[in-house]
Amino acid sequence: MKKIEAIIRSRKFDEVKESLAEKGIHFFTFYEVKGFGHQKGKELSYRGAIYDAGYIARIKLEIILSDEFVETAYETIAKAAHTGENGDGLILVTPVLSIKNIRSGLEGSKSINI
Amino acid sequence: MKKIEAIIRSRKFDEVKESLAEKGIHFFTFYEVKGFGHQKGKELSYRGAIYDAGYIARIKLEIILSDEFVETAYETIAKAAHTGENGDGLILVTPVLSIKNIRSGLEGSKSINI
Amino acid sequence: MKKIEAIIRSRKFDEVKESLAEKGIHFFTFYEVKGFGHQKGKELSYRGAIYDAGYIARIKLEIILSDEFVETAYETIAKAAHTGENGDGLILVTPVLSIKNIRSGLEGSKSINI
Amino acid sequence: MNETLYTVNNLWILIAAALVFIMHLGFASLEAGFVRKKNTVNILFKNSMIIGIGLITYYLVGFNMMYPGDVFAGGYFGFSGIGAIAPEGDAGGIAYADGAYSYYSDFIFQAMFAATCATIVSGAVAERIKLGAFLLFSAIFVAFIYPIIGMWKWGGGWLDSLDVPFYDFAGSTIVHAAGGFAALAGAIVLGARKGKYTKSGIKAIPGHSLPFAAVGVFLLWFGWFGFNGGSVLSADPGNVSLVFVTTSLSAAAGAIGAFIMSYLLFKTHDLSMVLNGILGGLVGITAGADLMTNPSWAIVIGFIAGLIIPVSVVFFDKMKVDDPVGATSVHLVCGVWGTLAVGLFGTKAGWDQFISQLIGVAAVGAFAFATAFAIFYFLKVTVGIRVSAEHELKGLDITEHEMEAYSGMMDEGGQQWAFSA
Amino acid sequence: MNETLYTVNNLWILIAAALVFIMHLGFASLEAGFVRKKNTVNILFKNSMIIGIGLITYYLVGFNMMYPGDVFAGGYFGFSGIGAIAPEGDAGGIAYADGAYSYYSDFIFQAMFAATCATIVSGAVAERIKLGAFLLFSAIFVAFIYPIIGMWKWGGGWLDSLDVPFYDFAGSTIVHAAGGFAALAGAIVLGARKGKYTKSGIKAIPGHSLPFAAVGVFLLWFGWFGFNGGSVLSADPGNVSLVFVTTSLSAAAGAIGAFIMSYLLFKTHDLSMVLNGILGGLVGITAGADLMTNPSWAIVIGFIAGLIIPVSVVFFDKMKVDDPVGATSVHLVCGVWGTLAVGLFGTKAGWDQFISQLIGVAAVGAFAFATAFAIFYFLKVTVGIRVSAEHELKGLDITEHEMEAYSGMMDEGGQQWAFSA
Amino acid sequence: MNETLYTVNNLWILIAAALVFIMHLGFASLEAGFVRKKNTVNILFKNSMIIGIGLITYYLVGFNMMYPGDVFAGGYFGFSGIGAIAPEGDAGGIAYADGAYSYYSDFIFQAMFAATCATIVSGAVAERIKLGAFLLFSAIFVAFIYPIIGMWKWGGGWLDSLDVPFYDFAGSTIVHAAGGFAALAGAIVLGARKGKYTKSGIKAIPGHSLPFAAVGVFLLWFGWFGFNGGSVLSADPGNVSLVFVTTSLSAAAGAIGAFIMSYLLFKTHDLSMVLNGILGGLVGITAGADLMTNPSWAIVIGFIAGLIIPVSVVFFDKMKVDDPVGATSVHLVCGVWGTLAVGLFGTKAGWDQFISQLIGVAAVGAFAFATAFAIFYFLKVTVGIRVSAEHELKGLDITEHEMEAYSGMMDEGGQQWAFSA
Ligand SMILES: Nc1ncnc2c1ncn2[C@@H]1O[C@H](COP(=O)(O)OP(=O)(O)O)[C@@H](O)[C@H]1O
Ligand SMILES: Nc1ncnc2c1ncn2[C@@H]1O[C@H](COP(=O)(O)OP(=O)(O)O)[C@@H](O)[C@H]1O
Ligand SMILES: Nc1ncnc2c1ncn2[C@@H]1O[C@H](COP(=O)(O)OP(=O)(O)O)[C@@H](O)[C@H]1O
Repeated sequence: MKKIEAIIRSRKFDEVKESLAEKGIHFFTFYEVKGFGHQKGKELSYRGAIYDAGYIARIKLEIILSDEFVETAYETIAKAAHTGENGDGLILVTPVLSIKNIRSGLEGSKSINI
Repeated sequence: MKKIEAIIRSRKFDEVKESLAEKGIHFFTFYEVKGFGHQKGKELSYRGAIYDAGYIARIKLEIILSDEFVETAYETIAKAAHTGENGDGLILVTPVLSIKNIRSGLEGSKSINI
Repeated sequence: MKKIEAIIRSRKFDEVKESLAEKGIHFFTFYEVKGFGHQKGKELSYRGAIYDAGYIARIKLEIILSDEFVETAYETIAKAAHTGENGDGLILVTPVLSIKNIRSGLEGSKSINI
Repeated sequence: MNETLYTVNNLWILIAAALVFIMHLGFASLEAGFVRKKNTVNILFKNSMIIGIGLITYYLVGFNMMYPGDVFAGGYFGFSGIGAIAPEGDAGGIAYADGAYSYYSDFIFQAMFAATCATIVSGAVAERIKLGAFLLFSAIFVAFIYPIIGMWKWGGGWLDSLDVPFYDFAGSTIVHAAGGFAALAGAIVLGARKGKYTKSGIKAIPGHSLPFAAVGVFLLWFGWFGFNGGSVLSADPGNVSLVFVTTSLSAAAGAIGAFIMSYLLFKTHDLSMVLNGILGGLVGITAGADLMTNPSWAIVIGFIAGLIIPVSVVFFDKMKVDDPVGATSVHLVCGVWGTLAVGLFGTKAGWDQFISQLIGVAAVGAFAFATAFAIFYFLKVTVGIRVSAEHELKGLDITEHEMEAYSGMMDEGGQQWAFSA
Repeated sequence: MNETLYTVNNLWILIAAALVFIMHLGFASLEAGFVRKKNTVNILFKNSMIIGIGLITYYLVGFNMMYPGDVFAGGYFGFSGIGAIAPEGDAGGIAYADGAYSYYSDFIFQAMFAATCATIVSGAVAERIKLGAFLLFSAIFVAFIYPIIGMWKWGGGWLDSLDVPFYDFAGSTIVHAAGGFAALAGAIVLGARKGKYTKSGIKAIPGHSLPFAAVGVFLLWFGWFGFNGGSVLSADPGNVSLVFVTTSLSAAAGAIGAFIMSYLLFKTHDLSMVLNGILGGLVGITAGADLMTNPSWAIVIGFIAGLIIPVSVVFFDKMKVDDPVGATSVHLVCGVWGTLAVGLFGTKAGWDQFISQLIGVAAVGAFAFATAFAIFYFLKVTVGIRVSAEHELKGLDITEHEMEAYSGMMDEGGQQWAFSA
Repeated sequence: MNETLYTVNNLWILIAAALVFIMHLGFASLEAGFVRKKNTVNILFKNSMIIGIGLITYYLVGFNMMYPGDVFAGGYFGFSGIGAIAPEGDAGGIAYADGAYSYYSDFIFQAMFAATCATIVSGAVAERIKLGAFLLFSAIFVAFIYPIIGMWKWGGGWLDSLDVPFYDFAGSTIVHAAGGFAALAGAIVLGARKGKYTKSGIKAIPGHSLPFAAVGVFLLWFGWFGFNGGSVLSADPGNVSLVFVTTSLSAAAGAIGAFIMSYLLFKTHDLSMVLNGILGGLVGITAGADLMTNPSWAIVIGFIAGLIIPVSVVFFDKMKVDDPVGATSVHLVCGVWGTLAVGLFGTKAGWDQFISQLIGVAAVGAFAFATAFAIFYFLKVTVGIRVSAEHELKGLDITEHEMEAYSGMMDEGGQQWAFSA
C-alpha cells in the first residue's frame, strides 16, 4: 500500500476526479491548501494600500492505494492536472505501514476502497 | 515513532477524542477534509436545478506516537469511530524519520507529547 | 527526497516563511489545522454557558526537499517558530518514495521546486 | 373632525404599519443570527412564510374575530364574518374611527401586529421543529388564538370591561406575553435541542452570526416606533412624541441594565445579552408607553427589564427550557413585567390597576399557554412536530430544504469549483 | 386646496421617495446574496453606482424627458430642457400639482423610480458583465429609454391617450416589465455564465448568502409601501390605505403561491423561490393596486404570480437564458401578468381594458427589449461587454476590483495573519 | 398656527427622529464590515451601548445644556437643569415651537443626533480601544462636549450671534466635523493598529465584510433623509423637498467623485471608497442642504466631497493616523468642506459668510479636538485606553467579550460539532 498525495489547481479538480474514476479509482480524500511556488498570488488593493497574500489556493488529494494501482493513479493525475503553466503542482508517493477500514475492520490491501 | 492518520466522521470526533484520552493520548492535530467513498454526499437543490457536491465532510486526525503507543491508538480509534455503516473512514500508520518539539528542542520519542 | 511537516503558531508563520526564504527555500504548501496539546483553547461564553472548543488553531507546513536541504530547513523552522511557551508545535521528517512535477513532468529531486 | 387632520392621522397609522412590517425583518435577522448555520435557511423560510400566512389568515378570519363589533362588548369571543372589506364611503373612511384612520389602515396595522405575535414563537422552537407543523401552528394561532386574546382587550371584550379596566397600550400582554407563553409551550412540548442539556451540564450553542442578530435588534427598535407610536391610533403630537421618548429611553436603559447584570453574572460583556436587553426594554415599556409622563419612569422600567434578561435566560436554562433566541425571556418575562409596571409607575399607577394588570396578564398567559400547548401537543401526536435526530444533527437546511444558507464561503480565490462537479 | 393638506400630501410623497430609495438596498442585498462570493463586491459596486448615476442623469435629462409638459400630450417623445429646477414660488409648490406635492417632491420620487428600473437589469447580467459596459448601459437606460417609456403613460403620451387608456398604477409595465425586458436582452446578448448549461444538463450555481437575499426581499417589500403607496400621488386616506392592503396581501399570497408551486415542481421548500414569489406578488399588484377594492382580488393576483415564479424560472433555464437572480421571472413575467390582471380583476376589469393593457405592455416590452438589445449589442461590438473566461473563473471581485468581499472569514481565533505578510 | 398643521409638522420631526435612529444601524453595519472578524462583536457591542448611553445622558444633562434657553443667548455655555420633562399643556405642545413640534419631539430628534456624534468616533478608534474607556469617553462626550458645541449655534450661543451668523443647517460642523475631530484625537492618542505602519510601508488591513459595509452606507443615506429633512424643523413642503433633492444628488455625486478619484489614484474600483464617497457627499451637503436652490450646486458639493475622500484617506495614512473606517475623511474633512461650501455656493454664498463659516468650523474643530484629546489622554494615564498587544492580536471579541461573531461558519454539512465537545 502507498499513499499518493497530489497538489493540484482547483480548477483541474473535476478533470482529475473524472480521469481517476475512468481508471476505477473512485475513493479519495481532499482538502484545500495554500501554496507558495513559482506562481504568485494576485495582488489585492484596499483603500489605497496594496496587499498580497502571496500564496495561491490549491487542492490536495490523498489516495490510499494497493501497490498495483499506484503507477496508474500517478500517471493519470499527472496528465489530468497538467496545463504546462506555472502552478501545476506536484505528486508524491509516500509509504504506508498499515491500514484499517473502520467499518469492516479489514486491514491491509483488502481494506482499501477503490 | 509513527504517525497515525485517521479519517473519521465528524460526529464521532468527540467519542474518538475521549477514548484516546482514556488511554492517555491527549495530544493530536486535526483538520476538516472532504472525501469520496461509498457514502455519497446529499443532493442539494437550488432554483429547480439539482446539484451534488458528491463528497462528504470528514475529520482527519494526525497523531505522532512512540512506537509502543501505536497499537493502542490504532485500536482505540477503530473502535470509537465505528458505526458499521458506509462512510466510517480509515486509519493509517505511516513512518516518521525524525521529530523535534519546537518549544523544548527535544528530538525523537522524548519530544513526543502524549 | 523528504517531506518536512511542521505544526506552528499562526503568528509565527511570517517569521518562518522569511527565515526559510533566506535559506533559499521559497516553495511550500500550508493549511490551517487545529490541535490539542499542552496549550488549551480559550474558554468562550455565550448566554451564560461556558464552552470551550479545547483546541487551538495552528498552521501546518509541508515542504518537499532534496535530502541536502532537509537539515537546514529543519533547523530554520525550529528556530523561527520558537517562543519557548507551551504551544510551539513540532516538526517531522517523513519519507517520500517518489515525486513528479506536474508542469515539467520531471521526477525525483530534479523536480523539486526550491 | 376635519378632512386634513384625518389625512394626517391616517398617514401615521399607515407609516406605523410599514414600521411594524419591518419588525418582521428584525425578527428574521435576529433569529437567523442566533441559530446555527445549518438551520438558517429554515428559520428564514419560516419567517418569510409566517408573514404571508399571517396576513392572509388575519384577513380571512382574524380581524373580524378580534374586532367583532359592539354586540360582543364585554365578552370572551365574537366573530363578524369572513374577509375584511371596507364599508362603502365615509363609513370605511373618515367616519370609521372618528377621523383617526380608515378601515383599511386599521386592518393593515392590526394585521402586522398579528403576524408579529406568531413570529415570536418561531425563535423559541427553532432548530428542531418540523416546517409543516410550525406553519400549521402559526396559521391557527394567527387565525384564532391571537384574535381571541386581542378581542378581550382591544376588541372591547371582558378585560376592557373590568371595573378598573386592564390596560395594555400596545401589547406587552396581548402581543408579547401571549407570543411568549405560546413560545414557552412550544419549547416544552418539543423538548431541548440535542446536546443542549447534558450530563456534564448546560452547553452553549452559539448563534452563527451575531452581526445578523445585531441588525435584527436595531431593526426591531426602529419598527417599535411604529408598534408603540402607531398604537396612539392617531398622530396626536403630544402622545406620539411622548411614546417615542419613553420607548427609546426604555430600550436604552434595557441595554444598560443587561450590560450590568450580565457582567455581574457572567463577568463578561455578552453582546447577545445587551441585544436581548434592548428588546426587553422595548417589550417592557409597551404596556404603558403613553402613561409615563415622566420619562424617567420609562428609564426605570427599561432598566429593570434589562436586569431581568440575563437572570431569566439563566433561569429558563436551569429549567431546561431550550429557547435559542431568548424569546421567552424577552417577550414573556418582560411582557409580564411591563404589564405589571403599569400598576407601579405612570399616570395609572395604583393598587387596583395593579390587580387588573395581574388578572389580565394571568388570563392571557394561561389561555395562550394552554391553547398553544394543546395545538402543539395535538400536532405532536398526529403529524409529529420534531424532526428526526439525524435531521437535527445534519441541520434542517439540508434535510427540509435541500439547500445551504451559505455556498462557497470557504473557497479561496472565489472558486466555487465544487459545484461544477 | 388648503396649505395644510398640501403639507401632508407632500410629506407622504417625500417619505414614499425615501422608501423607494431603500428598495435600492433591497436590490443590492438580494443580488449580492444570489451571486457567488467571488462576484459580491462587483454587484455591490454596481448597485452603489447605479443609484448615483441614475439620480444624476435623471436630474440632467430624464425627468424633463419623462414629463416634458402638455405640449407633447399624446405623443411618443418630448423634452423640455436640461436640469430639474423648480419654478419659482407657488408654481413649484402648492400650485404645481394641485396641492398634492411640490416640484422637488415630484422629482425625487420619480428619480428614485428611474434608478430602480436600471437596477432590475443588474441582477440578470451579474457575474459576467464588464463593469464599465454596465455603467454605460445604465446611464443611457435611465437617461433616455426609461423616460421615454414613462412619458408614454405617466407623462401623458400616447398610451395615456388611447380610447380606453392603458392603466399602470405604479409601474408593473413602465418600471418592472420595462426593466425585466431590458434584463432579458442583456442576459441574451451576454450569454450564460460558464458552467451553467453543460452537456450533462443545467447546473445549479447557488447564491453565496441566502440570508442576504432574504434581507433584500423584506427591504423591497418595505420599500414597496412607498413605491405603490406613493403612487397614489397624495396622502388620500382611502386610496393609500387600500394600496397598502392590496400590496401586502398580494405579496403574502405570492409567498404562498411560490411555496406550493415549488413544492409541486421540485418536491422541496426552496427559500429562493418563496423570496422570488413575494417579489412576484409585489410586482403583480403594482399595476392595479388601487383598483382592487375587494382585497381578495389582490390575493388572487399575488397567488397566481407566486405560482408563476417557479415555472418561469424553470422555463428561462430551459431557454438557456441565465438570470442569476430571477429578475426576468419577477419583473418581466409578473410585470406582464400584473398589467393584464388589471383587465381581469378590479374596478377597471373588462375586455377593452384588457386589450389596452395588452397594447401597453407589448409596446413597452418591445421597445425596452429592442433598445436594450441594441445598446448591449453596440457595447459588445465596441468596448466589449463580457469579461474574459479567466476573469469569470477567478471572479469579478479580484479581477475588476482587486478586492474580496470577505476577508479572514476562515481564520480561527480571529487572526487575519495572512495579511500581515 | 392651526392644530392640524402642527400635527403634520410634529409627525415629520418624529419620523425624522426614527430615520436618524436607523443611522445608528448604518454606523454599526458599516463599522462592523470595515473591521476584522476578530473585532466584530466588540464594535457591535460599542454601537449598541452608545445609543443606550447617548440617549440617557442626553436626557439627563445634554439636552438642557444644548438648549439652555434665552438667558444664555450669545454665550458659550448654559445649563437649565437635570432631566428633560415637557412643560405642562400647550407650552410643551403647540406653543413650544410655534406649532412646529412638541417638546418631546424636539428632545428625541436632538437626542438621536447626539448619539450619532459619539458613534462617529467609534469607527476611528476601533480594533484597539478598551471597551470601558470608550464607553466612558462616549458618555462624557454626549453629556458635555457635544451639547456645548451644539449650544454655540443651535442653542443660540455665540456662533449664532456673529454679525454674519455662522450657518450650519443640519450639522456638517456641529455633528460631523465635531465627531470627526474627536475621532482624530482618539486615533492619535491611541496610535495605530499593530502591523498597519511597518518598516516596509503601509499595510492594508481589509475589513471582514464589505457587504455589511455596503448595507451600512445605504442605511445611512436612508437615515439622512431624516437627518437633513428633519432639520427643516417643520414639514414645510418647499424646504423639505428641496433638502431631499440636494441631499440625494450630493450623495450620488459623491459616489461618482470617489469612483473617479479612486480610479485615478489606485487604478482600481475600490468599493470601500465609493461607499465613503457617498457618505462624504452626504456630510458635505449637510451644512447647506436648504440653501442650494439650484440643485446643481449640490451636485458640485457632493462631487468634490467624493473627489476628496480617496485623497484624504491616503493623506491620513501617510500621517500614520490609523482610522479603520475612514471616519476622519468622511466626517472631519467633508464636514469642513461642507461648512465652507456654504460660503461658496447657494443663497448665502459670499465672502463674509465664508469667514463666519471658517470661524465656526475652526472654533468647533479646535474645541472638539482639544477636549476629546484631553479626555482620551486622561483616560490613557488613568484607566488605560489601549488593549494589550496580545489582546489586539487575538482580537477584542475573544479577549473582551469571550465570544466570536461567527460560529461554525466553516463547518461542512452544518455540523457545529466542535461545540458539543
Ligand atoms: N517544494 C515544495 N514543497 C511543497 N509544496 C510545493 C513545493 N513546490 C511546489 N509546491 C506546491 O505546488 C504549488 C505549485 O507550485 P509552482 O511552483 O507554482 O508550480 P510549477 O512547479 O508548476 O511552476 C505551490 O503553490 C505549492 O503548493
Ligand atoms: N482509498 C482511499 N483513499 C483515501 N481516502 C479514502 C479512501 N477510501 C476511503 N477514503 C476516505 O474515507 C471516507 C469514507 O469512505 P467510505 O467508502 O464512504 O467508507 P466505508 O469504507 O466505511 O464504506 C471517504 O469519504 C474518504 O474520505
Ligand atoms: N503527539 C502529537 N501528535 C500530533 N500533533 C501534536 C502532538 N503533540 C502536539 N501536537 C500539535 O502541536 C500543537 C502544540 O502542542 P503543545 O503541546 O501545545 O505545544 P508544546 O509542546 O510547545 O507545549 C498542538 O496543538 C498539536 O497541534
